[in-house]
Amino acid sequence: MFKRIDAYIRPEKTHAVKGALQNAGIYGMSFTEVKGHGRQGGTKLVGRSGPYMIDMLERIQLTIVVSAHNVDETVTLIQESAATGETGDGVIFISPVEDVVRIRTGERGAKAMTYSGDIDDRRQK
Amino acid sequence: MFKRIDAYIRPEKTHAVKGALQNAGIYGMSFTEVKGHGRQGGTKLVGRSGPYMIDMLERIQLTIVVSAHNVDETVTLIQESAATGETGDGVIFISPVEDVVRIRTGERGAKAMTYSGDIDDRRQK
Amino acid sequence: MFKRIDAYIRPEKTHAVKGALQNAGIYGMSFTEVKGHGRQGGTKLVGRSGPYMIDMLERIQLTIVVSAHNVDETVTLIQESAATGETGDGVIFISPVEDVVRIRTGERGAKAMTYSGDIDDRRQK
Amino acid sequence: MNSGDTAWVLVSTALVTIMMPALAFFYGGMVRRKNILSTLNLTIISMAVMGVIWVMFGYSLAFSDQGNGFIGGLDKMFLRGVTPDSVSGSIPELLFIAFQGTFAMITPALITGAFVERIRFKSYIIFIALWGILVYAPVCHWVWGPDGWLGHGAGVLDFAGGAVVHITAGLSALVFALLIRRRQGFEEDIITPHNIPYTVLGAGLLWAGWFGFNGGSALAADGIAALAVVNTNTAAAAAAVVWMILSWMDDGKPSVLGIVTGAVVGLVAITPAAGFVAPWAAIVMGALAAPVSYYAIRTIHKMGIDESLDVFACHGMAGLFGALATGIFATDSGLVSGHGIGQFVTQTWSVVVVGLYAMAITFVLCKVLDMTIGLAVTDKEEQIGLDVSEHRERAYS
Amino acid sequence: MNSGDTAWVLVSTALVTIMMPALAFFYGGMVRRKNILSTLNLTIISMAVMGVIWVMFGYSLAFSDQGNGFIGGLDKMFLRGVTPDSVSGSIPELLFIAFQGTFAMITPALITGAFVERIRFKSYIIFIALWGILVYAPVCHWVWGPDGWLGHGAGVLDFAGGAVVHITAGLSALVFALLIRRRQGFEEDIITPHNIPYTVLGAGLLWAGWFGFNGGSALAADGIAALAVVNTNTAAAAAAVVWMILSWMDDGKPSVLGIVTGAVVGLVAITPAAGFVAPWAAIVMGALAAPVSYYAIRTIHKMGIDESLDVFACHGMAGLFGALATGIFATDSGLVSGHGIGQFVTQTWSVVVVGLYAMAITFVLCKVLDMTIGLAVTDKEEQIGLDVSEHRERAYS
Amino acid sequence: MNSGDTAWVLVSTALVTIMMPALAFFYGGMVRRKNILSTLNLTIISMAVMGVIWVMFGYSLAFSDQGNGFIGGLDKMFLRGVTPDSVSGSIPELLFIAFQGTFAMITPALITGAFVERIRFKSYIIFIALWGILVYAPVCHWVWGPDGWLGHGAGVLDFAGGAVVHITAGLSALVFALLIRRRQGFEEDIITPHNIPYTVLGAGLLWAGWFGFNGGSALAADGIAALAVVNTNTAAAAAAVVWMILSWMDDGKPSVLGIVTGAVVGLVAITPAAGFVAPWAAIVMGALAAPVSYYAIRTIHKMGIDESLDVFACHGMAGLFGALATGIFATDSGLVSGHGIGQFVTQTWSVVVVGLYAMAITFVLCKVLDMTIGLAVTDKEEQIGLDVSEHRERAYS
Ligand SMILES: Nc1ncnc2c1ncn2[C@@H]1O[C@H](COP(=O)(O)OP(=O)(O)O)[C@@H](O)[C@H]1O
Ligand SMILES: Nc1ncnc2c1ncn2[C@@H]1O[C@H](COP(=O)(O)OP(=O)(O)O)[C@@H](O)[C@H]1O
Ligand SMILES: Nc1ncnc2c1ncn2[C@@H]1O[C@H](COP(=O)(O)OP(=O)(O)O)[C@@H](O)[C@H]1O
Repeated sequence: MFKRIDAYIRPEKTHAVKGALQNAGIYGMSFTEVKGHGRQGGTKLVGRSGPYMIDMLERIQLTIVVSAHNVDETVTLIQESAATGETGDGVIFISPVEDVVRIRTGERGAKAMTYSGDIDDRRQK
Repeated sequence: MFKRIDAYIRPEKTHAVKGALQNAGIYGMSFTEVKGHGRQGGTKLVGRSGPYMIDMLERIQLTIVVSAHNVDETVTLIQESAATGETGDGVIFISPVEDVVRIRTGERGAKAMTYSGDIDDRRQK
Repeated sequence: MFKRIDAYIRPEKTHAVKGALQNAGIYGMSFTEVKGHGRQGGTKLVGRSGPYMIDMLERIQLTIVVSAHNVDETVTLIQESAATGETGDGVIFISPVEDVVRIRTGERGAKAMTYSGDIDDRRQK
Repeated sequence: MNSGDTAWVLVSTALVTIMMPALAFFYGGMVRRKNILSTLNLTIISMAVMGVIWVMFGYSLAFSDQGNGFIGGLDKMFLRGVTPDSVSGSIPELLFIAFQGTFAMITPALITGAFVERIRFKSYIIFIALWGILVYAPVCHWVWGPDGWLGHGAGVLDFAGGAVVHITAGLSALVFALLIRRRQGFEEDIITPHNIPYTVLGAGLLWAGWFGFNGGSALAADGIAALAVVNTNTAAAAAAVVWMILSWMDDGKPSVLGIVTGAVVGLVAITPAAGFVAPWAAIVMGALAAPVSYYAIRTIHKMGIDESLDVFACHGMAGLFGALATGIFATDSGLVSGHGIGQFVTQTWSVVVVGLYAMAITFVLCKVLDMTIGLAVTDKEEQIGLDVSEHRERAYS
Repeated sequence: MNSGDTAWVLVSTALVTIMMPALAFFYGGMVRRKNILSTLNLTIISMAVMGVIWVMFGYSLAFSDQGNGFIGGLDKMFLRGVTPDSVSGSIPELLFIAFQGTFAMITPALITGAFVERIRFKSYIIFIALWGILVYAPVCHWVWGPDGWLGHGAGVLDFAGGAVVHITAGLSALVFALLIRRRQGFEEDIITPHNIPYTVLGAGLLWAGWFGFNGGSALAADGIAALAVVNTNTAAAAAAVVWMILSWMDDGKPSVLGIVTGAVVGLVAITPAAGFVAPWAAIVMGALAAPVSYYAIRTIHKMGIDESLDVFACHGMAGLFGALATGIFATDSGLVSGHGIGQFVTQTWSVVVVGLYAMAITFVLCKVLDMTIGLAVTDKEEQIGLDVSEHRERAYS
Repeated sequence: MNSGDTAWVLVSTALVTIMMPALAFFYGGMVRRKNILSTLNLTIISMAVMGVIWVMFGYSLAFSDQGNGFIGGLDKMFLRGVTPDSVSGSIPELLFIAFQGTFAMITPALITGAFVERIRFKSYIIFIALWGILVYAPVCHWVWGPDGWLGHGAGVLDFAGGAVVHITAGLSALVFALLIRRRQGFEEDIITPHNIPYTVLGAGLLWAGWFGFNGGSALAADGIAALAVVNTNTAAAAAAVVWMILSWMDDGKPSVLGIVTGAVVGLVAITPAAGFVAPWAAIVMGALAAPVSYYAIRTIHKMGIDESLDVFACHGMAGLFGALATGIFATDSGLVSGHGIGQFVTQTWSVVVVGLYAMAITFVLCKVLDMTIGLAVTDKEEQIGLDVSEHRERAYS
């Protein structure tokens, strides 16, 4: 019914991704600063005694829970706005979410997920 | 069998939520600093050249893995202790967890989840 | 098909765990700084007016998404390299992941997960 | 006019000014990150507000000789009549004004440690302006004014402000803390410093700046200034060592926050005595001041008083101790040099008078502010943090 | 040679040197964390490059009397002929060289606020070297040189560098900002300061260091130096208070970043006037400088110009204001003391000349650098951050 | 007694004191966040312990003339007999004591860079106390004592502590690093600085403070002090520029950490020569010191020695280089001014003697401490971090 989308993106892409999602009416999301390691070997930094490799790079983990029917659109938006074409662009993981509770109201499930003006709301119009 | 509960709460509520859970015998949990975006549009800050909007607010992501039968109680405790009634209170997501491993002992599954004095232990008494 | 492994480990073990995983050909992973609370009650710090207890300890959350058939090996590697035998070693959670997308290429599923030289690649040889 | 003396007091003015960002960071490191800008700003605004007031009429109230033993006249408002050629001792009067002005700017800022993380900024700004006028200026006049009833009159010794600065600030802090509500979470001990390195930086710069504070109070570049600097350094060092030992014994490990607190306490304690006692006495005074403040902190805390950054314990108690010890160790008049108990008695009753006066005025100011604007922000504002709720700013991003 | 004067100018040299890390942190706090090292380094490298150039030939160009009214000779290259016994007024010439050298080191660094977060380091280093030689040294000679056509010739008053330092830097900053591309995200207002406490620390140390900047410019430890210090402190305080009020009224809350910006603006404005005006005038000048820069910032921002850290508004505009106000308030020649409009007129046309000259040279330098090396890094480098892309370093971990 | 000289040395005392928090932050920025308080504290405790020891008997051992060429007498213990009227040259003896005391306080702190992130605090505190007494005080006496066999006797030139401060500290650091175990992870190159801005702040304040260190060593406000300040500034600037070029060539980008390291190396190198050489020679010395330390760092690192913050390379090597170069460039006795090789020879053997002596004592101290208390914490304590394991504190939250 709901899916959790975790995207690991370049920090400098955060603004673009957020913009793309919001334009599409996807509002709820959370950003976490992480250090990532992947296909990209790492990067060379320079210290006092010369260069050294850093193999943990700064990445932003973007977590969005959406209704199942919005997964594809969301993933596509993220993938397109976050890609540069170079190693290190990151990955997106999709996993199941069983229920959603809105803290303010205690509402559960689909009700807790709907925003006025969000992607579903727009579709209906 | 296990569920993962991810709650995005206001930072100033962290202490209250932690207290409520502990009183109920729910001990294992992890807190992450995130920036969130949701129904709440953002907040106005003031810089040198005047006010500007920040649309990413500081939130704490609280992650708790519990046995399935404790989900409802846990969620209720979080929801009640984290709510202020104003936009921005946040959301709780419940997702499936298939297995649990305790690093210290290598134990798996239910065994890895039980604490002496925790919620289940108390129930039995 | 894919599993997400979330391990909460001691910060000082990060390097060892990362090394163990890489030696085995497991490359993709993300690290997040969290504060954790668990069986270990906390630790005593000293302030100006005497000692006080901290009940949230620094932990590293290690998130790795792997193909289902690699879960056991990955979990064992983490568990062994992160354990000290003392309370506070942490836990590992395994949860389902339904799909994986590589941002750079847009590839999905198994294809998005394979690295040349990674654990699966090595097995084939 | 002596150019060497002038040079030294000019620099001392700069050194005391450096103490202000130093104090701001000393305090700022101990609050939570959501209140760091608010805390820094309390000191900065004290500089700004008192800086203006001092020139307008503060200096005149404190140092004009056209008043009486209790308060100066208003003849030097806006520094009327003071020219670059006006002289005060061997230095330009304008320099005396500048140097003394820095004391007036930093003293109210010392109090801020009492109420960080919940003070309503509007109340604060009114408080310091009035406190500067009603407490600082008169007490300064009593002790250092040309015809002050305590200094000139009764012969109280206060080299660089044990009474004028630290006792007034420290005791006012206690009163303020008793009248403003405590911080949420204070009871549960969950308020932890967000950046102790800031506090260490502040303490380090305070240490150096204090050479200007105490040494500059000689108002000359001479042997007394040198004595004051030696004593200042020595007392800070001794108090830091003793504090380290105390925390090591009590808690099993030597606390860094404790060590730098010790250094500051040593600096406070030697302030009234800096130019009056011998270096060996500075060791003794520093070494004894440490336990005085150390146990005061723990006592206040146990009593459940949220005097948040221990201004009373560190400035009030160490200032009181230093003022009394001056009566004991002063080379020219103290007990141990065989001059009898007279100076000690004078020191004692005078600090009681100064302390009570500061507490009384602070009490009235706080009560009035509490009943009108309110001393503290709301609970919710406190939870959000004063940086956002009082200033709409975030310190870090 | 007077040892008191020498002592004071020695210290002033150290105080101005403290202003350089202070400036670096004042600016550094306002950039994003990915650019902090780059920003700090812009100031540090200005110290290094100008420090060497000054001894090589900068001092000679600025202060040798073997040139003409427009530029000094090259006879003092590598300080040839200057010995510890050489005297300049009542202090060693070597000390005059050191003190003036710190001005030459900090002035180009002021400009850096205009183009942080996107400047190409290679271009920057060439720019400041040439700017130091082509703008700073000549203007310094015009105003302060032994036979400078503006100071010695036309009687322009510039106590500590309103024109020489702040107008040259502030107006060059504007030109530079117009010629280099804006930062990505500037339009969307998403560039937020990463560490405002750094900015407060910087401002606090600048405040104290400025006593050396302005007070040391008396080149003696006397009543004028004291006057300069009193005025410096007072103007800073007044401007901080007024800025607080402005931001409180406009935005509902008093901004801490605003308050410290106000203090710096007050310091800038009083610079040309510090030893020439009475303390009451320092209050007025500080109080008026605040709105000048305050509205300048908002105007520049609204015009869509990414003059990133407001060097033009804070240094250029406040420097201009201060230079003109000197013609109004100067005790010995200003308008309000009844000396007619003469000084004001001189001040006016001279700052126009200095401003236009600095802008013209900066324009040419920027254009040439833009066409050759490029002024800004690539978009991608900017996104990654200059610390990594220009220095292969990470500030924090 | 000259008030101008007194003013300048008073301030120099404050400036050297500012160098101590500066040093703490210079070092602290380069360690990991879990060890920042520990690292800062190493310097603070050196201030405290040596501050007390200096007054107790350190000064007497170093400067009393009642001893012999190798060590002073104990007649001035607790500064017995020294009054505000006692004079040393043209300044109060108390001031000489204070100024020299700051040198004794900072020198042991320099060594701490060698063993940060693993030193056992208890061992450290014993080490510095003994090192201060057994190495610093005697060497100080040899070189600067009234009848010291190196300075007064052999005519060694050491203006502000090339041998006394930097060679003793730098060579002791090397020995210490060889005797304490390396940090875990040193081999894998995974130990990265946690806050380079702290290091930049430290370097900036060190730069300014060094004017007091070197300039104050003239013990007068005169042309020699001015010369020392010009040279200090110039050498720092030149070394920073050269280091920038070296790192730019080697690694493709100019390193900010490298640039500020270069500045500090320039400051070290000029220290023994500051008042003896001409400014052009300061450029040469700064420019040459940079590669000396630059390649020393890389060599030591390649040899697998974990001399963690490069004290040997930056202080030892640059100190040695500076001491030798003094024999070459000294205006009154050096090689290039045509005074033959005599001074250079004296410089050479004297620094060898001082270096060997410091190394020998440090070796014995370390061995004894290692066999008793242990030099390093346990592996587990190191992993947890020294802030928690040695002080039960957390720097940030
Ligand atoms: N299997 C994985 N599990 C968790 N995080 C991953 C995984 N693979 C990649 N990541 C995250 O994605 C980031 C980018 O991955 P990387 O392989 O470098 O990108 P690319 O696929 O473009 O080569 C990593 O730094 C890490 O944070
Ligand atoms: N769909 C979502 N996915 C991930 N995080 C979310 C989502 N919706 C909300 N959040 C998190 O919850 C926080 C509060 O959400 P918000 O919508 O502002 O609260 P409210 O429901 O009370 O209006 C957000 O800042 C964000 O961190
Ligand atoms: N149920 C849980 N949900 C989420 N995180 C947990 C849970 N249990 C433990 N953790 C994380 O693991 C860390 C270590 O757990 P702890 O119980 O102290 O270890 P141990 O099992 O070795 O006693 C905690 O600090 C927390 O971050």
